[in-house]
Amino acid sequence: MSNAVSALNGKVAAGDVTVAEMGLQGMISLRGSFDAEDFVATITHLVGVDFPDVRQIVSNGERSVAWMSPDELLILCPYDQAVSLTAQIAEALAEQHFLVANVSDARALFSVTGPFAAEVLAKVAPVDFSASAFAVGEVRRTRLAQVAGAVWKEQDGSLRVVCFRSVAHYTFDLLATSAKAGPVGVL
Amino acid sequence: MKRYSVFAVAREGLRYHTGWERAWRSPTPKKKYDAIIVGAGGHGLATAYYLGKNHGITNVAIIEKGWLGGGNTGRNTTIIRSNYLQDPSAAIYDKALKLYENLSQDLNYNVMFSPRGLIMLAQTHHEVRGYQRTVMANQLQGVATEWVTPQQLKEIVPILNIDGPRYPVLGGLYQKRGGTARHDAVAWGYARACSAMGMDVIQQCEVTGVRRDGNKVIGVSTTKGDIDCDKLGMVVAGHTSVLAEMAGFRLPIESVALQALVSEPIKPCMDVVVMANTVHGYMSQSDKGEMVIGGGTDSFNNYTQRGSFHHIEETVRALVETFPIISRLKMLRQWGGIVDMTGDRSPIISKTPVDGIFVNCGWGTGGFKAIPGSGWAMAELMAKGHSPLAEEFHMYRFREGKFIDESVAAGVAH
Amino acid sequence: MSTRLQNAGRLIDRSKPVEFSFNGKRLRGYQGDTLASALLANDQMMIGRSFKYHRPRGVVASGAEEPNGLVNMGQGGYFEPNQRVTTQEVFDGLTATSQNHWPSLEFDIGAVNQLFARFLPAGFYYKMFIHPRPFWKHVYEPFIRQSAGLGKVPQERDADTYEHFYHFCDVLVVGGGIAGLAAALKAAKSGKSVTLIEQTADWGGRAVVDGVQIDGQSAADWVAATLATLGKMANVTIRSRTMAAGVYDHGYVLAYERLTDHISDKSGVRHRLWRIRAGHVVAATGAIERPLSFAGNDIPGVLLAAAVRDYVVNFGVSVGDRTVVVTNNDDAYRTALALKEAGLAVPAIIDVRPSGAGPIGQVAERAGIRVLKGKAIAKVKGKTRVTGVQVCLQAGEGSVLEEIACDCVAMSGGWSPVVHLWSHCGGKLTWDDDQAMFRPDAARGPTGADGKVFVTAVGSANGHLGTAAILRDAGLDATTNEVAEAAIEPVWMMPQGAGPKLRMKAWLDYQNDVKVSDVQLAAREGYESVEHTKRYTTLGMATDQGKLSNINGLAILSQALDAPIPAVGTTTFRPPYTPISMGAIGGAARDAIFQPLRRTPMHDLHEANGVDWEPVGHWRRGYAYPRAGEKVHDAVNREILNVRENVGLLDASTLGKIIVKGPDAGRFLDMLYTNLMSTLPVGKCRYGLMCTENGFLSDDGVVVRLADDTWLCHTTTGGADRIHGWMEDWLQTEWYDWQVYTANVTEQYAQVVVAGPKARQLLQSFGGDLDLSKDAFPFMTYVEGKLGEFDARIYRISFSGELSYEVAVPASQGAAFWQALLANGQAFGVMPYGTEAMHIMRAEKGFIMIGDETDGTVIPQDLNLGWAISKKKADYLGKRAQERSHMTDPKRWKLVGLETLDGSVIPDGSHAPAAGTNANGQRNTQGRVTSTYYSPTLKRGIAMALVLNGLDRMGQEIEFQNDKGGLIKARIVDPVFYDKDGAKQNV
Amino acid sequence: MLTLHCPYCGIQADETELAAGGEAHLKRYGPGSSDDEFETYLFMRENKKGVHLERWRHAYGCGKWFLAARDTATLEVYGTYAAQTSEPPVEVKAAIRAKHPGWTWKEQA
Ligand SMILES: Cc1cc2nc3c(=O)[nH]c(=O)nc-3n(C[C@H](O)[C@H](O)[C@H](O)COP(=O)(O)OP(=O)(O)OC[C@H]3O[C@@H](n4cnc5c(N)ncnc54)[C@H](O)[C@@H]3O)c2cc1C
Ligand SMILES: NC(=O)c1ccc[n+]([C@@H]2O[C@H](COP(=O)([O-])OP(=O)(O)OC[C@H]3O[C@@H](n4cnc5c(N)ncnc54)[C@H](O)[C@@H]3O)[C@@H](O)[C@H]2O)c1
Ligand SMILES: Cc1cc2nc3c(=O)[nH]c(=O)nc-3n(C[C@H](O)[C@H](O)[C@H](O)COP(=O)(O)O)c2cc1C
Ligand SMILES: [Zn+2]
Repeated sequence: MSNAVSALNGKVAAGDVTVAEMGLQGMISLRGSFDAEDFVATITHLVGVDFPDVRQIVSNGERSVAWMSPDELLILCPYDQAVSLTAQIAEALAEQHFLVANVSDARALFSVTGPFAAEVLAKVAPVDFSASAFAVGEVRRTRLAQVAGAVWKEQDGSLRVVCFRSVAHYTFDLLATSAKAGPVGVL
Repeated sequence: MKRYSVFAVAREGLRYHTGWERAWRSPTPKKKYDAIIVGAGGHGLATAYYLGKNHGITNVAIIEKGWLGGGNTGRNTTIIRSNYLQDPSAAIYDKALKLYENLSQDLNYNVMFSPRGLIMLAQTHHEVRGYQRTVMANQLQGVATEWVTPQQLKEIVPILNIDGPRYPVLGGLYQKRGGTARHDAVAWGYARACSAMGMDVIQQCEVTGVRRDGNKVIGVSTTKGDIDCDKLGMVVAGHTSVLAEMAGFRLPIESVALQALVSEPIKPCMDVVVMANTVHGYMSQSDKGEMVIGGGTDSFNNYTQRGSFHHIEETVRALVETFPIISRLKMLRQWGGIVDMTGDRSPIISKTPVDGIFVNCGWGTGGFKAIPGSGWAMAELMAKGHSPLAEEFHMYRFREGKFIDESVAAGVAH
Repeated sequence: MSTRLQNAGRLIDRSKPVEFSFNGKRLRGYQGDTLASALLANDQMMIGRSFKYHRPRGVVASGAEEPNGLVNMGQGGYFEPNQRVTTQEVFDGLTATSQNHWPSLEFDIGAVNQLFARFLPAGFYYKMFIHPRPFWKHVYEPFIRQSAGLGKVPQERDADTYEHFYHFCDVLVVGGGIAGLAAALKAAKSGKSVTLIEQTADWGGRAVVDGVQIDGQSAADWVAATLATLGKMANVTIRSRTMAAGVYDHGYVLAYERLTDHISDKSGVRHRLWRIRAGHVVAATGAIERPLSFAGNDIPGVLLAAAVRDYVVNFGVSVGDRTVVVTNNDDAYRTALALKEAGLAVPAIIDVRPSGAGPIGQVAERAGIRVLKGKAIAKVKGKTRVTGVQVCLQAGEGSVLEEIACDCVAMSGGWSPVVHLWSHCGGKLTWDDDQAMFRPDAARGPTGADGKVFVTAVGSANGHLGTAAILRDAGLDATTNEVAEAAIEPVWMMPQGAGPKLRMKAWLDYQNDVKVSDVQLAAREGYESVEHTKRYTTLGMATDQGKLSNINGLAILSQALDAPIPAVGTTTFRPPYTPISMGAIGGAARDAIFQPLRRTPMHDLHEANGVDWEPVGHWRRGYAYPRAGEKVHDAVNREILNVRENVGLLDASTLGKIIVKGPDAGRFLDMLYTNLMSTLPVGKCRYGLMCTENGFLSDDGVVVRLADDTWLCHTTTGGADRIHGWMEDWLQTEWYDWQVYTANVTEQYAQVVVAGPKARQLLQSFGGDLDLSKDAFPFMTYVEGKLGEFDARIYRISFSGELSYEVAVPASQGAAFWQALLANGQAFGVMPYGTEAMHIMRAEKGFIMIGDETDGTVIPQDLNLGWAISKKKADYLGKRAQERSHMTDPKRWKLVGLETLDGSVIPDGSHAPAAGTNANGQRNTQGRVTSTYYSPTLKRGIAMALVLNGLDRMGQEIEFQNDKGGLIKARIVDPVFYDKDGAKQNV
Repeated sequence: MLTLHCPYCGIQADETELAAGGEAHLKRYGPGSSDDEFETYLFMRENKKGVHLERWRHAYGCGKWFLAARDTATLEVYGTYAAQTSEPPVEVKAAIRAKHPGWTWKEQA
């Protein structure tokens, strides 16, 4: 584990809006039937946060659960908990049809913070990021220019972006370029 | 028909061009024709022309729902080449190219065929191998193509960025005989020649039904009334499925939008056609100076002649990387056409389940270059019942598993 | 002469002079000037040359519709051809040069074309240059092409940056005239989110120039107040210098914001392309004045009447001292009055209408202006500048009644609503006979996703010309100071009976030199459709897209055809409204972010190691690792020999890794692969093939059974996403009652192939809890545990024929693992090897490669892979397809090995010719190579090929093409060239 | 530039977030089927100028396939619905018939 390095090792592009890769982040992909008996209870219990509604992300600070699709969740936790939490989930759901995979190393997580953070994203994603359309706690899987990504709003002026590890450089450069180009003055 | 020549123009010039005849007549339909061609695009008109010229069948009507040449023939990026990989393709496209080389004289209409050369860039190792395979195949097919190095490319196309950071140019497949032609003139030239042979080009007349007697075609219904015929050629590109449904059969065709755009005109800067297939874009400069740019197809069925803008964006992005100077040109106009895509992206020239009905379609994104060859083969098929050039392009090849797939050599169809 | 007036100029700031240059001359203007107004202020009337005849050209308009005023702008990386002077604002340091002439604007050799104009009518080239044939290619076309084009070619890479922006709103209002402002206000008050854009720098459109009054306020005050109100509303977004370029399906609108074009400081983003999704689009885009078609209407100094007014009112510029106004409607009288007010001379208003204008006519006459009714211009005099007009009767053939000296002609042929945005997506038009204009047909608007009309045209864009009517149309009831106007009298040719000589000098399309006579010729020759006429004459195809010429042209056509105008119809309106930069379309996607470049966790280490990259999809894979001074191919050979003798490392992280889990997973994989996967024991690996439903081989890879209900499928690099999508497609849409989940975990792992006789020793040197001995860890199995300090899953599989392991570690540990392998491997002679070495080694072993042996037309049976096709299964994807007649044809070419007799290498793509030719005269063939290499192991050329009856021809000779047009002899052999019985991989 | 409503995420997805998948409600024919059946299944598309039932994947979003009833001549969308069904839901059929009164679905024809 001492060898583990995140995709960009915490790279930062500082500015009015700062783009930062957030280092190692535990991420678990879980597929299963949300209606199955005890599924929701098991997950809320093991992860320790409420079960998210459609397109929502629920967090307790350290851990979060995001709705990814009708049968898929993304669970966020500290990097060093991911292996054991994955195992715990697997064990707890053993009687059911499900799939859980530790994907911590397959992804990169970014923060985009600053007064026009939402506009930085609006330059690259076909999503309405206006306050009324995209609230804190909503997660949106979408296209970031030419790659797939997921975005949620931590709070006003602070967004989180997840992408695949192999395109972390691209996503970082993309966001940093958008940020550096300055505000549009709309959102 | 009054012949066109520099002398005729001079003579007419002296009388303010008041003496020119109509290029084609605008007749009302007769009751019956030996053959009806539906669709006055390049392929339909060429079919009619060669029916008359090669087979002496001149009691022919070409029925067009809009204005002749207004389909894909009037909205394509005019790339002409014959460097195809598969034998049947190379045969028909090279036949077409050879006919193009003399078409202006043949039709007495300057179609401005411009054999300025065509280059397909290889930007991955895979493409290099694919194009080398094509060069080798072309040798045996009697189609002259050659492989050119990046340095040679830079000399032929100075505005090309050969060491782009992303896809350095590793070489190119060069067909010197390839080039462009004036698309509208091809349709007009054929229409004029057909009309001169006594054929009827009937515009603003939509075919709305196909009439059969049992399994034999007897005519069509149109917005100008019923017209009878012994043989019917359907040559309607994007509307093939609609026509086939009228005749009671289906074809392995899907209609999607393909788009193109032109820049504002600039002074000459690129004397060759360049296709960059890795990044999906191709470009040539028209005789008026616009950069003519073609891109990708939509992936959904569409009959609107409008495509989705993101294809324009992808194409332009790719070409700015390939030809950096165009970044400071402006897009003047964009448009779309409905192209007819088959299951293997190769055309269909075929008899059909209905006696007397023949179909010529599926040219998709690349049939402008084939017009004379396709018309030649289709006419032969309609007149004689078979044609060596059309042999492999029959519509039953899909059920047999006998595909003619050009995409295999990293190629595309335009 | 044109000059700057002492007073007037509502848009210029006289306290802020700027200096710019035109053709090297240093000139002065003011902030707020357009380049057009600034040039005119400096008496630069002639600005360029026309396309075909190189006629002198000066500005004719004052806005986006301008066809003539195009210049080369800027220098170096900021150079741009064809900039429109009427929309380009001046700034300090601007440089511009005129276009399309040689050697100079004033003296242009190309102008000789004018002498031959008579022999160069529309479409002349279709009738000429036919004989002798070679002349077209070698003489005529090169000549035509040399003279083509307008602006110069940029020479340098673009120095500017661009960006995109996604925007959403309930209502998008396009146009900042009074109609747009009123419509925006109405929508905003209803609580909707509103975005209002205007292409120019300022607001108010024509009303502020015309001195209209709205509810007792001057238009300027009303505009300022309305804008201020809108500016304060939270639900309103307002942008100037932002042009709606196109309206696309489902409410998608492209808007083009110009951020630095008007200032000296070019450091910021130049253009921003807005991709707007609007619930509704309001097109308040105004109307454009039409020219009149009289002889000499293209001579510099002939302008639209409203443009002449704009130059005076907005910029304090007089186009001429003596302006003759010629019109068929009342609006142009405003120009005459504005000129008078500015102290300029208006020798006459020539009004084609026998009864003249409404009340404004008397105002003009009271102001001392001569109004000539029922009259027309026979001809404008002058060469590079107007010197006078010849007056005639509109009803006649052009006999000159008198000549009036003047240096400017202000013409107005009426107004055409700007219906582009209405029409882009299919909105239909209706011909309004009274107003002589096409306007939107409200009943047939463009429809959106819900089938409802999503564009509304308002104001003059909707065909209303009166201020009150415009405001009412936009939702505002207001009182105005309007007076009644007399009806327009459509005039398409001036004079009505103009003979051929005059018609040859009456321009329709200024930029492309299309004249009335050209359109008439097109009609005469049968190019009857307006689309034919457009394409035959090039009418409307210039950079202004016929904003001025189209209506006049089609009216001429309709007269020539004796058909009503609506029956002739318009040509198709296509985006963009005015040209937009390619840079903006591409946006920020350049250099590093041109396309995503996918990197493995070891990417940077390879880079530092001098790797020679190969693009594979968006990935970069190491093709080879040449050392300083070493040629790439020498490196490849070295890498191969090292794997064969010692141990090599291949970064295989890009291979797809998909987990398939569930009670029905085995059944599912049996459908997906040609062979059986459900029977694979836990802990074991099996090579598998996948076909498309069409039967063709599409991917291959090793499948691992991780647990009773869990498999891990390896795919090719290119296959990872494709195959995952393919699996989901079948699971979601066909077998949705099967219980299977998949997860694409490709990027979770860094995967390294450790291959070579010393591979085991190298891995063992890491220590850890794994027993890697031959017996404990046999071929085609896997183990999981600690390899040294690394969390590893190791598969014992081989693609090189050597003792080989594929080691997967979490991607975050990949770089460290690679470095540890290099460090620990020193003792064993370890070297990284690239994809080319991998390719060659597998070819030496006779393993197929997706993309080499397959190309989308090859089925497994062609490759003798029958052993990987289960005979037991009733079905798998592709099975039915493979039963078709051509797929079972014994004549299908089969995979064999080739050894050249002389040891040389057969070139890539080589075919084996066969005797004779086919029906189309092409040489027959009997095979082609699929892979061909120099094998450093065997020290000779080897190849795989698909050959007719190949399997029956073992040992026979066959000839393949070499790269010099000749042939190479080769022997057909078994494709396994190296270690046939697998002794080396099974140690 | 289409937008389609993803029935799973409930968002109006941009065309660039979606992947098109051709005609919907095809019946798969495997081994044992006739040449005709197989050819029809794999190649002979309706390709209607008009109402088209088709497959889409919310590729950049939830990854789910869904079906849409769309008019290829006007691009009007009559409705989107889950892929796990063998025929369009009643409300979608009703929406289609509102515009095309005589429309019948192929399986009912
Ligand atoms: C943007 C674009 C770029 C292209 N670029 C190239 C290129 O660079 N090189 C190349 O070789 N090819 C290119 N192509 C393809 C090429 O344009 C076509 O393959 C070719 O023009 C097809 O000609 P056609 O005569 O078959 O069809 P069309 O020209 O489309 O003619 C068919 C005619 O049938 C008429 N019709 C339809 N239904 C009826 C009916 N019911 N009754 C009567 N008439 C009917 C239509 O109105 C139409 O006029 C491109 C196509 C597009 C759209
Ligand atoms: N009496 C007449 O004959 C006559 C004729 C024409 C105009 N007018 C007067 O002109 C005024 C017309 O008002 P209006 O608001 O309808 O039109 P307008 O011309 O005043 O305003 C239209 C605005 O839209 C902008 N625009 C056009 N296309 C655009 C695009 N694609 N993107 C962004 N902006 C774009 C223009 O720059 C302009 O500012 C009235 O005052 C009317 O009386 C009178
Ligand atoms: C090779 C080629 C060159 C073209 N050049 C121009 C041009 O210079 N100016 C222009 O306005 N349109 C040009 N067009 C586009 C046509 O105006 C028109 O958009 C196209 O033929 C499609 O027809 P439509 O837009 O009427 O549907 C060109 C089209 C083609 C195929
Ligand atoms: Zn979704």
